[in-house]
Amino acid sequence: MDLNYLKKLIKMLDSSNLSEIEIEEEGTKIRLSKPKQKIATQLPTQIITPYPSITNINPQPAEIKEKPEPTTSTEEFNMSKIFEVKAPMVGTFYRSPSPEAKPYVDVGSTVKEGTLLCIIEAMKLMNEIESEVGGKIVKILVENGQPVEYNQVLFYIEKP
Amino acid sequence: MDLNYLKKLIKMLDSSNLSEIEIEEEGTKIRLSKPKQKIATQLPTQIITPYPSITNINPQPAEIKEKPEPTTSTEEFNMSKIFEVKAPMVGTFYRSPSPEAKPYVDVGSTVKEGTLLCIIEAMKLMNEIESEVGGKIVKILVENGQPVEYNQVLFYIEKP
Amino acid sequence: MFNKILIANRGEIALRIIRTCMEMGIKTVAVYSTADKNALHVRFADEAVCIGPPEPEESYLNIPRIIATAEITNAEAIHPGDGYLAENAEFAEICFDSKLVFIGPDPTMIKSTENKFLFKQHIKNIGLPVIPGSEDYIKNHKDAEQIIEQFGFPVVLKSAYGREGMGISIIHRIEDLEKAMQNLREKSQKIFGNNQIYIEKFIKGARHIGIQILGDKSGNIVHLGERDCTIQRNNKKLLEECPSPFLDITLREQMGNDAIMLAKSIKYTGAGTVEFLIDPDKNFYVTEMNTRLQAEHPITEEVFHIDIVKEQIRIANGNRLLKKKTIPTGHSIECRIFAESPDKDKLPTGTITTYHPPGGNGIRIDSSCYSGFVINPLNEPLIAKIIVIAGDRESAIKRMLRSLDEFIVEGVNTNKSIFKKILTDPKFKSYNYDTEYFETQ
Amino acid sequence: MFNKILIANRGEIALRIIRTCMEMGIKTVAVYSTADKNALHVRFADEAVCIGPPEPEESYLNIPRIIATAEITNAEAIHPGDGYLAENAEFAEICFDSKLVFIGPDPTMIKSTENKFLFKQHIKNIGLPVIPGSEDYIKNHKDAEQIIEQFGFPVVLKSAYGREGMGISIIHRIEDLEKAMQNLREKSQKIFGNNQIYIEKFIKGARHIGIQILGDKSGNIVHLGERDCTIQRNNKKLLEECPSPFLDITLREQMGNDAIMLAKSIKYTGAGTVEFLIDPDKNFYVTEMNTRLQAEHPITEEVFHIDIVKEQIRIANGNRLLKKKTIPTGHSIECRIFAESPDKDKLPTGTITTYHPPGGNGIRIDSSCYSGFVINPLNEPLIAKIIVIAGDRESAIKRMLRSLDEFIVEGVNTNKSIFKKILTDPKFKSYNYDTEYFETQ
Repeated sequence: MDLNYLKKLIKMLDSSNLSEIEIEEEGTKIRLSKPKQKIATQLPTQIITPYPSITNINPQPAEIKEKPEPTTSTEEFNMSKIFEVKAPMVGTFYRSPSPEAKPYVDVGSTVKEGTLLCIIEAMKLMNEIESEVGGKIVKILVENGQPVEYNQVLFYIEKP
Repeated sequence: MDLNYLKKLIKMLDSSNLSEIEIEEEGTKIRLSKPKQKIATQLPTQIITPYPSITNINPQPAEIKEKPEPTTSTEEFNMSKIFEVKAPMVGTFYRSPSPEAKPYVDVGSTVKEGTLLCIIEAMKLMNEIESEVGGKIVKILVENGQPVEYNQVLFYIEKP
Repeated sequence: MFNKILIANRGEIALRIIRTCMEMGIKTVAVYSTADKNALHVRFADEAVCIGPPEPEESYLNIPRIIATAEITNAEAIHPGDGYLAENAEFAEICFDSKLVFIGPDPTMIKSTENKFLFKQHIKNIGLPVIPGSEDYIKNHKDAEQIIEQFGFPVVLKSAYGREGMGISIIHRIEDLEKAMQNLREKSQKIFGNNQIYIEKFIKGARHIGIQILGDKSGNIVHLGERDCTIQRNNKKLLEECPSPFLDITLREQMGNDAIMLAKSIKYTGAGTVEFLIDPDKNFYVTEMNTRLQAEHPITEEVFHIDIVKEQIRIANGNRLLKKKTIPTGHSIECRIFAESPDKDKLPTGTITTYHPPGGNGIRIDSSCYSGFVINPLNEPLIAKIIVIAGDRESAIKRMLRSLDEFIVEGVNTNKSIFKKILTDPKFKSYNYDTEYFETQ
Repeated sequence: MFNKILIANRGEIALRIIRTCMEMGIKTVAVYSTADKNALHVRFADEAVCIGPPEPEESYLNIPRIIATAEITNAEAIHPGDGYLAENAEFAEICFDSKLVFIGPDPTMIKSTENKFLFKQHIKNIGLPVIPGSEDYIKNHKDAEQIIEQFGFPVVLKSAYGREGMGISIIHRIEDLEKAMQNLREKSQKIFGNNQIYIEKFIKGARHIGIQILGDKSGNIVHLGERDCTIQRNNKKLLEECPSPFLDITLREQMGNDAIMLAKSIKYTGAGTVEFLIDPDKNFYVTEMNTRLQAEHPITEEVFHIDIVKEQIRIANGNRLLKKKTIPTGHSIECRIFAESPDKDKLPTGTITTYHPPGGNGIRIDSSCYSGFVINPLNEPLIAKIIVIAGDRESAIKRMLRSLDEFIVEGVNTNKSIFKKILTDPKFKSYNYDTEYFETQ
């Protein structure tokens, strides 16, 4: 397959209003197609996106609404091997038992099932969050002292 | 594959109302298609259908709205050969100059361009409707004395 | 009461009238052009008749087609809505000749107000205040110069048959006079079929107020307070409020009484609006009378707890005005949301993919729009009238801002932002502006 | 005034409160379950925090999660809406302990009304009329028989902690008594965590009236007239109107004064409703007090030109009630449109593909619905509250019928038809019905 030829085909399809090109010649079959319009396009997009998320609460919420929600770059990870540790409650995220103390875990730390990962403070109670899996911490998505909402992803753990 | 040839094909499809082109010749098969997306499916169907039409005004309009509009059966005709005579105005449709007189035309009548077909009475004025084509009357869609709206189909004329 | 009314209009205002008819138990006939097959006024009327192609001259302005529709549907009366044939004396006359009740004033009353210059003479003759100006049409440059000597610049050139903000030209310098006169004459001939013009003093710092009038066929005439229409762009009303922050009880009663006096002088029946300008010293001038339902009528309805369309129909039917005096409460504002073309020189087109109106306490939406609505460039591209009612002006402003925030329209551009700008402008909040609000920005 | 309020509720009522906050310039925090990610209360709040999975116990009823959200967002006050935690004294107490203002009455006031039997004793003790019945809880069959001997059948068994139409059982025959008592005890234990029951005379031909109360922290208490909630199905309110056609000025003032007296006796603050039954001879009985915003509060707002949520917030902030007495005008009706499952035994689910609310004069829509809205079977499937206001009852009925005709909902079944049936029923028009409207059909 001549990739330059293919590239040109892609460009042609991209810049057109077509949804598909199919070519079969001399035993070679090429089929290019664009994503089919999802039903989502029928939903009023201004209604369902974007809403202010806890991760970007700031004093000018009106502005937030205009900005697309920052998406965490996940390209660097093989997500099939990543376990996402999610916040089981609303509260304030702390990486260590006290401001002076060392963090429970860092990027690179190896954890086991049951290893203490962080604390979420809610109603003055310190809730200890333990790991549900063993593996290596490869990313910490929330900064110390930041509020987190239910289901917010806190850590990536790479399973062995 | 001659890409210039393909480019021309894309342009042709893009600027047309077609949805697909498929070409097979001498072992080469090309298929181009546009995204399927009927704008109509996005319309709220209860809003746009069915509305009461002049052809079925009756004393219980609320009922009309529930019923689907009766569609004229056209299966019996080869519509490609049929010329539809449409009402150019709103008014009352008369097939003859007076109640006692014979109708201007009947099913089976042969007409020429300019033949008088019917009268539409509007604001007490009798407007004579002439045929724009020559051919044979194969169907009369409105009954004598019935009100008609703009663009309502009155006659089918089969062109020779 | 009538059994069946034909509505000789389209879109929002046609639906507005259908709604009142539904509540009064009166059957309705909608007329529509082929472009409006899927319109809501067609959907919600009891009967709907296609009357012609999209061009207004062939449909909504086509008198024979509308009269013929009334005949075949056995409608007894015709409501003309607020544009198209609403102030067309000939149409009112043909209705009468066709034994159809025209829901509006008699043709003679429409006629008497059509020529603004002659009507101004009438207003003056019955002793009401008018804007100082030429005693006759302006024939040449000299006539104009005489007036200018008297009042100084700027002056206003007006067409005898001007309407809806058309046929007005403000002159600031003597060098512009000749050209402006010629232009206005040509334009007037083209639009109104008459090139007569007259000249008036320009009232600086003027506020524009309309007084709503209702008159029955027994000679009873009442006024329903004012609408402040001072916020204008290119002499077109943009945002209206009731009551006006500029009026006190005394002034309101004076103007109200003058409006009633004018209406009585022509034995007016139906709903009408007497228009005024008021200068900063609160001297007021009667400028003209609109003999139709106005686009901003809902703010009066909200404050006076009345259905003006219902009153129009009752009056046309010969009923007397209800003696019960309603007590006005609260403050109402109307904003009309239009589709706009990104290219200012082009008419807006396109499909409204999402239409989600605001809701809740004190919000009224008059609209014939829906998700999937297609804008036809041949008609006024109104999306919705937002009307708010609240306890006081400040609350009404906040409520309107909240409504604008909630209103979601996708697929076309709108003029929403201009209203946000006005309503958050400290000048607007303190009512520190006049009819030149936009010119002095 | 508060800078930021957290709304501990979802959907329509949460949006209702957000709208008032927007107009008051108060920032809002919405909480939501994972199922409500695309809800409008989330869309229109200044901040929104996901607090848990769809099950109410894990989200909208979960006190720690809500309090924690208030803490991380620095909200100063919490509005509980009209369900979930609105009448939960423990929640009000925890708010207080967490230095958050609970927008509602003090926990002690909520507590004093929770046990309907004890509160009934209180009502009786301060000299207000109550429905005749047992002087104590019913312990056994004999206790019940004694009462029945006194009043005859039918009688009403009630749970001490009954609410929202739950915990009521009407007994027509002695044979049913034993079983009904046992059933109600078991049900009460399960739902309210308490199995105490008492017994009352059944008031035949009763009308159900609620009097709206507002009390500030300075001890001022006013009433805002009544809401007639007589149209009920399975003891659940279905349609409400204000004013009640059954009341005259004297009765209204008597009941209003009694309601104020009751509220004063417990030093009530905030918005509340004192509920009454009236028999056909116009003897009335105070039955209970709801210490929350009620679903039908908008009809009072329309007639009294007031924003009850705004008053709640002002009162919670320590402001005094405005002395300005509003003059009630017109007649208002509310219908709540719900999604219904075609299979009556199942909870409704599905997507509302088209949502097109009615509009025009005198129509208020309180809704958090939109085209594309997905119904979650774990929550109350409210689509919209339609509230109409018109000059009189007849006009209000016609306006509501017109609104129902205009209202387009596609994708799910609704209960629209039941309202059409009621509103066109001659019995309804002539107010010839009681709380057994559906049972006697």
